Amino acid sequence: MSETISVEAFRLLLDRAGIRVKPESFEDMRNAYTLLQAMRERVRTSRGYDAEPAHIFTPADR
Amino acid sequence: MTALYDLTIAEAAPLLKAKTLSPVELTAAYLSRIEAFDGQLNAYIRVLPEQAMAAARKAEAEIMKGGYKGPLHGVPIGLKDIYNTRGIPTTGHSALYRDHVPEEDATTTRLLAEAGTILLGKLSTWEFAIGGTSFDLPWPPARNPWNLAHDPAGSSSGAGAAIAAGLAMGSMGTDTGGSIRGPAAWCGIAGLKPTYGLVSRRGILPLSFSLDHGGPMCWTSEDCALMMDVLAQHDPLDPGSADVAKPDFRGSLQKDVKGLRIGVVRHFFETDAESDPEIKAGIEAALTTFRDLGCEVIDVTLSPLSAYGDVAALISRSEAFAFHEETLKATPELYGELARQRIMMGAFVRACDYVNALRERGRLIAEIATVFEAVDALICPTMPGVAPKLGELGNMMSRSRPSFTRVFNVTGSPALSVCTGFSAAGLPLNMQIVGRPFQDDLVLRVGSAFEKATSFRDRRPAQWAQPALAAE
Amino acid sequence: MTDNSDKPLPIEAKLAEYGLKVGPETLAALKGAVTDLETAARSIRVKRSYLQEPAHTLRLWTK
Amino acid sequence: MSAPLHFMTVAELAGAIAARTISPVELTKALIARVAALDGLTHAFIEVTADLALAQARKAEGEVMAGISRGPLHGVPVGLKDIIDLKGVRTTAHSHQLIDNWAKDDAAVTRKLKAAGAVILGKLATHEFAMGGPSFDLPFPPARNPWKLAHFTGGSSSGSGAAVAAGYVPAALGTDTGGSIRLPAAFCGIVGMKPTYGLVSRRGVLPLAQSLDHIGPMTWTVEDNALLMKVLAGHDPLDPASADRPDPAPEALLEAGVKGLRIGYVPSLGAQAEATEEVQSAVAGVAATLAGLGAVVEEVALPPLADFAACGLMILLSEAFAVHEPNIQARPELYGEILRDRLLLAGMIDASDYVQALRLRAELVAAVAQTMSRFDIMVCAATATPAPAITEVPKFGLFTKPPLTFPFNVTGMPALTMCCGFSAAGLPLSVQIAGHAFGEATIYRAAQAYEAATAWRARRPDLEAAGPASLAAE
Repeated sequence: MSETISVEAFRLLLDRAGIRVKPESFEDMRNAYTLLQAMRERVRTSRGYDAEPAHIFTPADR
Repeated sequence: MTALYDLTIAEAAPLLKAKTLSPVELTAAYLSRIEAFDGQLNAYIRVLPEQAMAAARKAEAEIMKGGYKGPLHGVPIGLKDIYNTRGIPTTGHSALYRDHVPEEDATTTRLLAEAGTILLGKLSTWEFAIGGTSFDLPWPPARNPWNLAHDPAGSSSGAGAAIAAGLAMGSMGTDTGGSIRGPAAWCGIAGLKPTYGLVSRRGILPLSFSLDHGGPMCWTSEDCALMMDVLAQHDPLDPGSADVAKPDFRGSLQKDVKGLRIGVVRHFFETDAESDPEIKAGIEAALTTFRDLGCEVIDVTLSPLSAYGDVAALISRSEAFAFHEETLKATPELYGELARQRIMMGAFVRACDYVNALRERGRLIAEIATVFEAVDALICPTMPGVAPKLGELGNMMSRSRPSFTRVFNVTGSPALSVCTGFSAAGLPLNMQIVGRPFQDDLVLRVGSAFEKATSFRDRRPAQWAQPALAAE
Repeated sequence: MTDNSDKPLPIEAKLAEYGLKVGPETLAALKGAVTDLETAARSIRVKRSYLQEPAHTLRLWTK
Repeated sequence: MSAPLHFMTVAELAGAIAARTISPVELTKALIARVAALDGLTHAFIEVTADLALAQARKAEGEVMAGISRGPLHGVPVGLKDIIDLKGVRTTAHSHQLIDNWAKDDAAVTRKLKAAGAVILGKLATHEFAMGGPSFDLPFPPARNPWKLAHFTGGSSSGSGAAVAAGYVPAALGTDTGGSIRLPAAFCGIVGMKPTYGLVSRRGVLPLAQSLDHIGPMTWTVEDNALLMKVLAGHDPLDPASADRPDPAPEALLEAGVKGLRIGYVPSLGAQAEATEEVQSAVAGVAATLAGLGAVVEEVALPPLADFAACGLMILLSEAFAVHEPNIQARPELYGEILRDRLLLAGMIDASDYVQALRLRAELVAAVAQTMSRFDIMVCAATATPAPAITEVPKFGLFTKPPLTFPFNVTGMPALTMCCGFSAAGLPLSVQIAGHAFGEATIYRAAQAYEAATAWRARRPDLEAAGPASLAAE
């Protein structure tokens, strides 16, 4: 499980995403980000090159 | 007499069928040409002489016994080295995959083998089909047969070079943003990016799953059609494969183009992206040819090129990064500089931008479908200019250089590049013919009619003409 | 709340987050290209109908 | 006739209306009056469309009297979650953002209900944009659980769950992206079905996350649910996800019984989803009952809930953020705090996370299909606990306590939740039954057999007795 992200690093990420949060939400969201990070780790498991996503592009049919 | 390597598949097939041309003789001729010329061209990463000769002998025996399988039986071909070949290394032109030996053929590899083709070898590419013309890889980049100092375009660079130089009769490329059509354009051949889902991608190293296509590259559109008759097969193992009725490609070529409505996307090459006057002149001449053939030519409007470019960039970078993230982290040194840079871009796309790109893609697909209510095919250039000098392409694909080819990876439409003549410097000119989804047969029919109405298919790169004749 | 998507990305921070190691040459090239990609992203970040769906959907059936 | 008018089921009403013993107009008036009298306690409705409903009821009544029959929904009042368009009425999504969003057209499902002769009684409370709730800083209060007013209804089709349980309407439509039909159905003790992805058109319904969004019916009984599904299912070429499939005949196997039915019983979805003992024994009771009726029940495991949750949440947040980004940049103050904070977090997900989640999704779909190949249906808990107090729902609960319903949004398989008992405190406990893609009929088959074999449908919340005092007492 990831550690809670530092205040500075979280601010940097928010900036990068173009997001400003209300001061009273900042701590809530910083903690939630840690949970998001854990989920991120979970979806990044090792898989072969040809493992495809569940959605496939379909052009309009004839 | 026409030299063996000047024969198209369509010309060779009746001779092979009639047993007047031996697959063994044909294969040997190609192998000796590869031996003689490929040191300069670098079209092949790996030549398979023994295997090819064995396959040729088998094909010959089958044909002699009356087991002729069809127009590809005994035809020597090459595969871009991202098509899996069982027991034969499939490198992606990368040090990372130098020792990658697949246990299974790609579906298309298998289909072509079953149709009786002879695999001459594996063709060079940009690293993992993304890297660009690079000199820091285990194998050198392919060169343009029309002028060795020039770029053959990529990423199916070896496939384009080999066909133009007569080092294979047919070949397979892949196309995520133009990688079949670009090399076809600069090497002066015919290359089809089929409708998304018509040709299986199973067993081809992925670059960007929702934009990746496999397709044929040959000297003529007619030859591409012969290949497509074998390649267009529903494949349950490819999640993107479409289960649609298969067109009769060869039969479709017999039909007339008279009365077809051809839309010219003039703003693409007159306002959206600066194009070479010679390319534009080639297009205008081609439109005259189409009018002479009885087609109606109309100007049409699509979204500006940059709209497609933005969507394609965001989608392809995101998807490519997902495939390569793990190895890029573990062994970055095994990638060449260009591939590393291009793949890493994917780390900088936000999820919502990717989703928005998919939403924009939906809009662009709906838009082109509307345009196709009024026309049967679209025309625009494949590339805005002729082949530049090798290494002059620049590092990164850039917003300032919009692409005519990516448009149709975004929409999934079938798109064919054909040769529209030659520049003053003797380099091939190009155009793209685009159709409705799953009307690849119509696209090839238009391309073939154009090639037959013009004489550009009679000209081969001159410098390769002499030596191999000695073998005949 | 302001739109600060015009701000340059902290590229190094993002690379570090992914554990990606790059040389100076790559980093320099990335900086230009990331700006390009950002512009691309911004250009499609337009107001759309709520109902405008992505081009991919989940398919559980075959025709 | 045992049940009072407002507690009659769709099937009972259909019979009585067809027999002309109940008038659609009288029925509609009675339900409108009931909502007026009691919904101050439950807040299930955002808007009662009384005039429109009465007009529809009169039309239906005229048709019935003229001998025209439109089937079992003819003259039957239903409610719509307020993200589903009803022409000429506001679709607010329970949000200040859309407070003046007048629907120009009916959603595809609304049109189908109208064509079947149903009377649309009004628009029902939801979580803001089907995601942010329960919230107290929105234009309308959150719905409350008719079984215990201080408790959560579950979300996001909260008004739909409350309205059916409270006897305001015999049926309502909900939408389900992570469990939003099945959770309120479970907490409110009713039947809710999330159909197969692509079975019911989503055109004209506000999206939350397009690749996970489903629309489905919420009813008091299994039979009623199948009757509605029959009307809702069908191909719509204008919904890109809509499946072009033959009629799934959801009602076809209702009376088939479960003899020989192969049931995979999933006692646990992993550590993150540990159910209370009350829930566990209730769900085990369902498996035992079905086995007693002749089904072949075998214990089976699924991939951990945490995998489904990570995958589903990455996708949900990414797609939702793409939809809301322009507004969240331009006028964030018009969102409630819960939705705003949940959405903003989504702005930090990278494209590659999303693509990786889609690849994980393909793996999970394949893994569950592999397990399901041995079974006709699967049975597991619908929720880990009965409804919590409405003030105790955490803002980021999706991360810490992912819903047990999420796996079937990820796989797109149909899944139903229904009441299987009551907690010591008198709150409903619920089971979840999932089936093969387009196997709705088989789910209804098992659910109907269970419902018929048990007496849970005899118990109803007693709102008249509750009164405002009960709110204060909790």
